[in-house]
Amino acid sequence: MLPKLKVSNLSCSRADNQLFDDLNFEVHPGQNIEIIGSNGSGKTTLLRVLLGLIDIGDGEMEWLDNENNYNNFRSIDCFYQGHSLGIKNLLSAQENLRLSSYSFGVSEEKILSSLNRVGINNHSSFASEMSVGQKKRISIARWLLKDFGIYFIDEPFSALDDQASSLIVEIIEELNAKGASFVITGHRPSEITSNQITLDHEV
Amino acid sequence: MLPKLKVSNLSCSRADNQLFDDLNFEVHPGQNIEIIGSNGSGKTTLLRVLLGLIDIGDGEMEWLDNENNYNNFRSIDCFYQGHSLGIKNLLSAQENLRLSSYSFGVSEEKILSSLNRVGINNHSSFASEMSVGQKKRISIARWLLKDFGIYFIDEPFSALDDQASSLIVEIIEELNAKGASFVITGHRPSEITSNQITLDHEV
Amino acid sequence: MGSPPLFFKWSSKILPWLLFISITVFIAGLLWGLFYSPTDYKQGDVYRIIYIHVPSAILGQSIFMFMAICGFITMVWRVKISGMLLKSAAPIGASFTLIALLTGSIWGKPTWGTWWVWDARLTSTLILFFIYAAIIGLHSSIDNKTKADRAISILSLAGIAIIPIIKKSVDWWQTLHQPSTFSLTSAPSMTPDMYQPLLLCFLGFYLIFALLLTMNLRAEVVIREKNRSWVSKQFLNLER
Amino acid sequence: MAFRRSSTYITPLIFFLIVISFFPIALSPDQDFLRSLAPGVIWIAALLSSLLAIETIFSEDFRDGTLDEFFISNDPSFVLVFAKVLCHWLVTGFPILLASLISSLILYLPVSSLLPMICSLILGTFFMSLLGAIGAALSLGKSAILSAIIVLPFSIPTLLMGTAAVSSAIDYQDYSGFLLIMGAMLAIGVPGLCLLTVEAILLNYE
Amino acid sequence: MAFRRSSTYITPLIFFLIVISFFPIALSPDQDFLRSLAPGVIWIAALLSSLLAIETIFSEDFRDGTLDEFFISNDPSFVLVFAKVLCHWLVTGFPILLASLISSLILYLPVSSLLPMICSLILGTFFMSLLGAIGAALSLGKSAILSAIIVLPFSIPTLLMGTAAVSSAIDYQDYSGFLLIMGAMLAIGVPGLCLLTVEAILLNYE
Ligand code: HEM
Ligand SMILES: Nc1ncnc2c1ncn2[C@@H]1O[C@H](COP(=O)(O)OP(=O)(O)OP(=O)(O)O)[C@@H](O)[C@H]1O
Ligand SMILES: Nc1ncnc2c1ncn2[C@@H]1O[C@H](COP(=O)(O)OP(=O)(O)OP(=O)(O)O)[C@@H](O)[C@H]1O
Ligand SMILES: [Mg+2]
Ligand SMILES: [Mg+2]
Repeated sequence: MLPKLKVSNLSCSRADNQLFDDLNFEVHPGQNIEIIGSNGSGKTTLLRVLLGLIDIGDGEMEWLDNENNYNNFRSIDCFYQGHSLGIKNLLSAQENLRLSSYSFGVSEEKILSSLNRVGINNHSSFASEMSVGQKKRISIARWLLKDFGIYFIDEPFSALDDQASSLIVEIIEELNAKGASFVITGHRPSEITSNQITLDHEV
Repeated sequence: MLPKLKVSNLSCSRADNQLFDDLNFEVHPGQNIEIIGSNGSGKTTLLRVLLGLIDIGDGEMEWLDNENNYNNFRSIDCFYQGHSLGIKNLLSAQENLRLSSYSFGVSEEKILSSLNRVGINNHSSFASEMSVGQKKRISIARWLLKDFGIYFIDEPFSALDDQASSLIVEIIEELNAKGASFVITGHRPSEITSNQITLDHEV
Repeated sequence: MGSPPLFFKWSSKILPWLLFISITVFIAGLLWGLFYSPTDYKQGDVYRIIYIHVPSAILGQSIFMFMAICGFITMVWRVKISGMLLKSAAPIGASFTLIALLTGSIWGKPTWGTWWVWDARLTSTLILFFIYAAIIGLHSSIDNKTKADRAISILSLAGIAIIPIIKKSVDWWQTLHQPSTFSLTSAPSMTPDMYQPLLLCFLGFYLIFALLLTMNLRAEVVIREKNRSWVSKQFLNLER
Repeated sequence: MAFRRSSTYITPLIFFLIVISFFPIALSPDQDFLRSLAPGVIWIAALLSSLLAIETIFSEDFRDGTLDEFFISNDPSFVLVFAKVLCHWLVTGFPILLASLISSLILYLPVSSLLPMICSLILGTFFMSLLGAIGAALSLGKSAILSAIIVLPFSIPTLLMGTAAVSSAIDYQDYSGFLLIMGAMLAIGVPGLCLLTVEAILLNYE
Repeated sequence: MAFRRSSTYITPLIFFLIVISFFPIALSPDQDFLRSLAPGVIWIAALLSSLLAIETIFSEDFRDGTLDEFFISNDPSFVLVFAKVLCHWLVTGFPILLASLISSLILYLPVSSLLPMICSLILGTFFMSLLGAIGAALSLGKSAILSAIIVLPFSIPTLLMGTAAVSSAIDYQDYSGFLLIMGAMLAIGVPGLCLLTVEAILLNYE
């Protein structure tokens, strides 16, 4: 099968610091990429450069579009979860999911079942009354709302307990089986099967 | 030696959920308490109740004051680091430390050496240009500015790489040797020597 | 009376009486005032608005003071029910103030030739209304209700300090509006047959306030404590 | 687009009314005097409240990462910006229109001037919301300085045009010219300002 | 107390000046007319800009956890609140005073009224800052305009008193009574409002 995203010779520097240099990798359907590196090595920056949120990279990114041609711009449904989770404090868990699915529309049952899956049972209490880990779980419930093409997840395992961490591994495997790919970051290798890319720039 | 803080029969409930019940522990000089629990089990709440930031606990907290008498209100120099780190994006690393030491005053050398200790060498770049882990490191540099009596640290190990984690363990041991105590939280036992308290409320 | 279930039981008992008495007095006062009191020789029949205008204007202020007292109790002793009282009184006070504003405007059109003038009395009433609006707005924007109660306690406490200052401003301002003629100490300057129905109206308005407050508070108590066992028990009993 | 609570609708309205009532209090309660001030006063209050309301339109989304998702979604971003501003204007600008009706009574404006006032306010406040959005985007994560400096001077033409329209209506003159100019400004402004706003937001990501 | 950048000083100043300049534009550039409006206009602009400036006094500290440290430190919290408001007033209220001097020239105010204007503005803007702090604390994490509608009704007496002081100075009457009342309000306000503000902040922790 063709890779969904081909990255060649990607390099990036920030304030005279070379963060990464000459990165080459491919994201294949159903396969994962794990970006490992220490604090400040450029993991978050790499994700954001891949998604075109910041335009400071040098190199080539080719995305497979619907007709199986490679393109310069993103044509795949992507999901991004950064360090800030995109959870609104003034909305309830359920409303948060409804908000983030406004552009594609999702049934209430799907929202509720996603929340239950990640262990959030108090659907209608405000996110401001949730613990940090519970907010993270709400954000993870959003993975299940729609079949995205590639998930870009920044440090999926942080702020979670062991039970939630193994739940994530399970969910990722499940979504992989449907053809979705994950690009995730972390400080040490995780338990999911993936190709690992190590960023070894030291600040 | 007398314990700095005696907690007896502390219990707390939130929105009809019993978070913890009948907690008893003592914080002795130079010794640590580790609060372990899963997401939403009440770790953050416990820290904030101990510090009097939220007034929803039931039970007794006695603090040792300077004359070795127990008191109902906090009379010890405490340091608290919550999930939000108290780092201002519009200030540089150095200015951030200067700001947080405004009430006791600290020499510039101490500020710089604290920053170097935690591996932040670009003292004058804005915190908004730092990665999440680097901000966390700045916050850790604040532990070193003054000899606090008890440190209450919420999830000290999150968002950090292995090198920084072992640095924390080292710093904690060092401060323990000076008589400081740590009350920290986490999802799993850490490498520091401590008494562990497990919160096993499930949401 | 401090605990919600107790209040609920107690108020269930007196509510029918209160309902009966307040509505009788209220209607009697209004009827007397609006239909059976003499016509004013200067203003004609328009003046009868006084029987609605003055009681509601004065109630608008008394309710605010009542709220400030509740606010103090809520802040200092954290009595739950006084916070609910405060919350339930706010919309009633706002409505009475609004009624005073509206009836005043209606009255102003024939007597002063305009709906509205910017004089001290009128402006201060408008400010009072704004403060009520701020209190209600703040309460509705905070989702945790006990927290919202404490927040509006703070606001009504700050508000009470402002009220006398607003009142004082009459002295520095040109004014079209009647100065106060009623006081508890001196004799009324009105004829008794105009004055007596007005007194009855006052009583009726205060009783109506008590009635509305009790009903609001009961609703509030039930909504707040809907998950408690005593509420479900209460309603099971009622159904039978 | 975004779920909101009822207090969102009411607060700008009350803000507007309070600011309006400041003027008779601070200046003079005289009728004729107030009538001559009224168009200007209503316009100033409308500008200030729509600006104040829009200032935070992006800040929370930026902080909590919702804005990232916004740019990653497949819809063109300037359409999304437009939708967001439109929604925002509907919930804040609209109540202001209502309030301006009430306040024109309090300030003794003649009834004949209500129609041009409402029309010009519709055009004007929407233009202000677009301007405010740029200001908000530029000052994301910073103090309000850029917002204040950039937006307020640009709002002066709107203010001039709007008050001119209302005043000439009071004097029974033709006011359609002013409305046409405001309409034209809006027509150019919608695509232009939306595109600029997208750029301004992206600046914060570098 | 807190380290700040220069933009903090300038923002309210520019806002103030722009709002002031709105009036000749929206109303009428006639000299005598403007002179009669001036005290009220300056006061309204001063109130609005000091409110706008103080609105965010706690929000960032609350979000990033600095406010927690504030309550954990051993100093009594209401003193800290007072210090914070004072600092804030020094960096924002002070430039406004300067600007009001400039604008009273632009608006053709007589020189004799400058002294009472400055005195009353000092008292008034500081009182407004205290009020604004409560509003900011009560509306932490909510919309900015909510805090405005909480605070504005309470600011009306200040506005009344302030403009009365300046107007009576223009008419060569005694204005000290107004200043005394404002001083008294401030004297009661400082401890009272600071305590209430502490309570209001703590509410957000529950
Ligand atoms: C919107 C317009 C008006 C407002 C907001 C208003 C407000 C008030 C208020 C607040 C009071 C209570 C005063 C107190 O505390 O003692 C009052 C009393 C009264 N008002 Fe009005 N008023 C308005 C118009 C009028 C008009 C047009 C008249 C008649 C010409 C009128 C006649 C009275 C009288 C006779 C009293 C009783 C005064 C007393 O003896 O205390 N009001 N009004
Ligand atoms: N303001 C609040 N109002 C009501 N309930 C709250 C509030 N804050 C937290 N809670 C509830 O209290 C419980 C404990 O929250 P807390 O933040 O202490 O968890 P935690 O142990 O720190 O979890 P985490 O590991 O995710 O940080 C959660 O179930 C949460 O939903
Ligand atoms: N806006 C910016 N301007 C300049 N430099 C920046 C900016 N943002 C980040 N950097 C720098 O880029 C480097 C990489 O940051 P990045 O956030 O990608 O790190 P990271 O690998 O995600 O680290 P962490 O594990 O702490 O999240 C850091 O050294 C940081 O100082
Ligand atoms: Mg990162
Ligand atoms: Mg926690």
